Amino acid sequence: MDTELALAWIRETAAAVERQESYLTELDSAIGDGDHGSNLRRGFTAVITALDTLEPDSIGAVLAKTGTTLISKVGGASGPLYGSAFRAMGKALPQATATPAELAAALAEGLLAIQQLGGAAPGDKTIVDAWAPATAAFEAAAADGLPSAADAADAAAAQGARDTVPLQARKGRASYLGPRSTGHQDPGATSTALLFHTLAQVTHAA
Amino acid sequence: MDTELALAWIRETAAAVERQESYLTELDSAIGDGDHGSNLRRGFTAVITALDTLEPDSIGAVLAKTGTTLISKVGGASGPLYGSAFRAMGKALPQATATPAELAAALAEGLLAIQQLGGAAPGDKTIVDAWAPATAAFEAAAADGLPSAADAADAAAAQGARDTVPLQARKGRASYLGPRSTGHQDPGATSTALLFHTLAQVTHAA
Amino acid sequence: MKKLINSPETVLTDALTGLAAAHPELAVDIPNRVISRAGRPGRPKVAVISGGGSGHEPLHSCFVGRGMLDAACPGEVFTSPVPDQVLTAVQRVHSGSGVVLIVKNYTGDVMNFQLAAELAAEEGVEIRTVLVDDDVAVEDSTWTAGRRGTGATVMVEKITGALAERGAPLDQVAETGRRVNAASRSFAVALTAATTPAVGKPGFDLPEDEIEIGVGIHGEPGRRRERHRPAAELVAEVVDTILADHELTAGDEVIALVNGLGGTPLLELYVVYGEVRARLAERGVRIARNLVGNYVTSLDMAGFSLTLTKADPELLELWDAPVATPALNWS
Amino acid sequence: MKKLINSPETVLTDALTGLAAAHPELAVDIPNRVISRAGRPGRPKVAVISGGGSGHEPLHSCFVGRGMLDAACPGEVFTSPVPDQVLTAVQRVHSGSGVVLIVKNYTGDVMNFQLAAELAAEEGVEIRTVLVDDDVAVEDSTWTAGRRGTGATVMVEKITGALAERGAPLDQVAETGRRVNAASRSFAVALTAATTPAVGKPGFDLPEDEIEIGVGIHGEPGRRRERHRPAAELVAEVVDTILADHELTAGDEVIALVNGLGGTPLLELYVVYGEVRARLAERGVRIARNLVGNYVTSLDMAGFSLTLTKADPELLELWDAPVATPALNWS
Ligand SMILES: Nc1ncnc2c1ncn2[C@@H]1O[C@H](COP(=O)(O)OP(=O)(O)O)[C@@H](O)[C@H]1O
Ligand SMILES: Nc1ncnc2c1ncn2[C@@H]1O[C@H](COP(=O)(O)OP(=O)(O)O)[C@@H](O)[C@H]1O
Ligand SMILES: [Mg+2]
Ligand SMILES: [Mg+2]
Ligand SMILES: [Mg+2]
Ligand SMILES: [Mg+2]
Repeated sequence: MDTELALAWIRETAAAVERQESYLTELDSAIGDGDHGSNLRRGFTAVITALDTLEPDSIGAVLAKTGTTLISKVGGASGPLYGSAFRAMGKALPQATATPAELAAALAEGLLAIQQLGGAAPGDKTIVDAWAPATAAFEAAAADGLPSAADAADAAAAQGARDTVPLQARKGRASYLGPRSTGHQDPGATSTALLFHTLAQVTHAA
Repeated sequence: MDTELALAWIRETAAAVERQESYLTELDSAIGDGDHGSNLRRGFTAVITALDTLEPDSIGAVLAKTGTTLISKVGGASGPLYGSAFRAMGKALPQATATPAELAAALAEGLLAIQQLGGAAPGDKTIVDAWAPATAAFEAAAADGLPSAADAADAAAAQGARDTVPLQARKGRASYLGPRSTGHQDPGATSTALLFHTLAQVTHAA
Repeated sequence: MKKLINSPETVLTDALTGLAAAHPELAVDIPNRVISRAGRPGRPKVAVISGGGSGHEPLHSCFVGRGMLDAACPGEVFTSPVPDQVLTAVQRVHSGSGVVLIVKNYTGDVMNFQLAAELAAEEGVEIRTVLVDDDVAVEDSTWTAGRRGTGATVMVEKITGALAERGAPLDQVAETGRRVNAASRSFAVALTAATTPAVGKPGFDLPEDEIEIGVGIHGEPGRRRERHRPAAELVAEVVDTILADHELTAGDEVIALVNGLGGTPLLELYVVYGEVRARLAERGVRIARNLVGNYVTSLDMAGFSLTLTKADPELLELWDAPVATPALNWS
Repeated sequence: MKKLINSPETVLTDALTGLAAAHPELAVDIPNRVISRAGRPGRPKVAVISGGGSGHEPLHSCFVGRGMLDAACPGEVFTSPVPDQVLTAVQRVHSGSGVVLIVKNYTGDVMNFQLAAELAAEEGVEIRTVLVDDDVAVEDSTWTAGRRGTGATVMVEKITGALAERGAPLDQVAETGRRVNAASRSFAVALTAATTPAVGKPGFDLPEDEIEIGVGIHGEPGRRRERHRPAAELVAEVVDTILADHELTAGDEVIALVNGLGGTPLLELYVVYGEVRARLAERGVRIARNLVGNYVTSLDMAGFSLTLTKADPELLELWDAPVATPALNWS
């Protein structure tokens, strides 16, 4: 990955969030408060504006700016979580180009930040349920090159998101529903899957 | 008419109001505030209770009690109007039995009370539009005996109520609607038609 | 219909029971349906009494207290009180200096208060009636029962109440009340219809994208139906409609009430207030005092009304005078 | 969806514009979304700051003023504020005696305030956080993010605000806030779902005869759905649910809040209050102080919540202390 690819990833993610806004909101209406889509759209719109005036010289600059902007603009649970994750990844990647193994390590830093801030474990029906398997899959496939690793992460994140359907939420707003939270896919895990999907997309386009 | 018949008239009216409550309310929802049915039901329920403990020795006693109870219990526009009408009729009939001509004169007193208090003229889309023709028809047929006079009044009141449909209201709440008040039958004229219908009914049953 | 009530028949009694429990500073006579201040006034003063159908709360019951009403008479939902109630209220609170009855201009209210005023006069109580008729949605007064009384009732009750509290004589209190009414205009827009407990369904059907322009507070339909529009456009029309009927010119000051009809969030009322302020500023009219909130409601109706009262130093001073009621409270 | 707004994107800015215009006693920083008291305090005092998603008005913005909050940070509708906002509020109102942040226990609020607290601490400001988690509808805390913060926020803000106004030190203000929270329990019932401007349709579908028992204030569905019932039955269940979790015994006194969720008429809230009083009286619990009205709303949601705070002389005295804010005002 290089700075350009990092930029492309964030741009593609912003476009995907825009397209998927109402789907994410619909998922959040079922077991939350119906704002996950608009939260992320507001955040990524601001990220695009912020990146437009930035002349980043490293992957880290792109990802850190993404993180701080998300923290400043999203609010809710997803803002600090995604924001901290991107900030942590940015910190882990101060360089202009990164190997798949370095990117894998950065993703793991992102996961750590999410878990440290939110305290969620796998199976709690959160972002973690997509991010954790995606990171693991990426790392396992890192030796096969970036496109393969990204594809593996994409598939694992999608699977992780789908696997949240039967879970009962233990963190976040959905947990208030108790058993009524089962039978629905978690919005945050779904937006994480989207993040890993756009990563795979831009990797192939590059 | 005698005291018994007066009592029967009020009782039958109370029963009819109960049956027609939702119809009257529906009419009042279209061009008013949707309470004419419940207003009259509340009033006549109280009237029945009041009459139950009364041992009336005159037509006037029955009608005056009906009037004061309606004033005390109904509220809205129809309470004072019907209440004053019954009080005026009661005052006009202090006797235990009355001839059709005396009853005609009492109905005219009732009309006068309604018009003095409410200031409505025929054609304003109010109670007056049923009460006025009914009184005229009753008077014209008084010589043919009570049942005939009551039938004539019944028919005239019903026709008067129907004739309010195309009118634009000039008094009461419906007047606020301006031209939008046309095309609907006036609730008050309709309850007046009901009053004259029950009068005809009890006259025949007697 | 889903409502937090026990039954349509008992809703008023049950609400008065709650009101009495919540406000020990009020004397609530539940059987007679009269709310007055607990304790008698120290010295004789003009008594100010109002009343009307229930379903408009906090009007009138929650405006009873020092500096505002002496008593209120709530009728059934959307139905004027009966004369007995008003007479009971008069008997309870008059102290020899006379009584001002504040009556909203609806046929039922006017007649029931009139009958009560006659009965009270027969008992030797001096009565003045102030009729409130501020709703410019009612257009042609020769074809109608005249303008309805709506939001201006708050201004009339507050200002007459303040004046009476100061010991002003009967005619002055009544005259000032009439002056406030004459200086006030209101207009309302409904987004949904109210559902009365007795009827159990909305008073009128309103499609998802339409609104009632010039609606009444009893669910009377309005002047006309239109497509819903952004707040700025809607407010512009409401302000312009009022100004077309109001002798307000650049440099004038007003007391403005942005009133929620019951089902509209406060967040939206503040949006409306911002637009009202901007539109009036364009016309050079300054808002000297304001109220934003639910004051004259129509049960669960969504929408708002705007009332503008042309202000002068005397009215502003009376407006600012201390008031201590459940719904208006300042010192 | 029909709302009195210009657009979902601008609703918060537009409402803040209106709020600023309506309340000159508030300083409204529209771009930074911080509401504070106009003018600085005369002497140093502990600053009390709260915030949360918009759509719950009058919470928190209309609780800024003497005797209550020093500042409020409104987020987007139903979305917690961001750390920058909270930090700006801290910077604006702290006066060297420390800052108490009152945070409702939602994951988003907790994390955003936590990030802000870290930033403020880095700037050398002493910060204490009081978490409000009073909603007994959330049952199993090992399976959840813990209880939500709802109606008790009003009590916590009022009482900490009063204490801070008196010059109490930081830890005492924070400790008392925690004590109020620990003494409070709430439970809510929804008759309809709220519609957020961004989504444009109700957060959940509720059949004509069903209600959500234990609903949240962001339109989170409740514990379960049940058939609608008369107010007395519903209130009995709500009171019993709270008492089952509250160490209240006969002879205890409470501060009671019967709170409208936004779309419920005041008339009905008084019906509810009457039933609450009666049910508590059966259990020997006396209501020492009460509030009945819309205080912690959920946009246009119909329904109510009940909050009971166990009272003691100290809390009652602080409750009674003067307060001057747009939504709570007494002296
Ligand atoms: N403690 C947590 N750890 C990880 N993810 C969480 C946590 N709490 C919530 N989430 C995620 O946040 C998502 C909701 O985000 P969003 O709707 O934007 O915020 P909010 O719940 O404040 O409205 C949930 O679907 C869940 O995946
Ligand atoms: N001035 C008036 N004179 C005669 N009848 C009137 C007058 N005003 C109203 N009415 C009658 O009263 C009826 C409405 O009664 P009701 O619904 O009980 O009272 P309200 O209009 O106060 O709700 C109208 O349909 C009309 O017939
Ligand atoms: Mg959400
Ligand atoms: Mg009616
Ligand atoms: Mg009526
Ligand atoms: Mg949210």
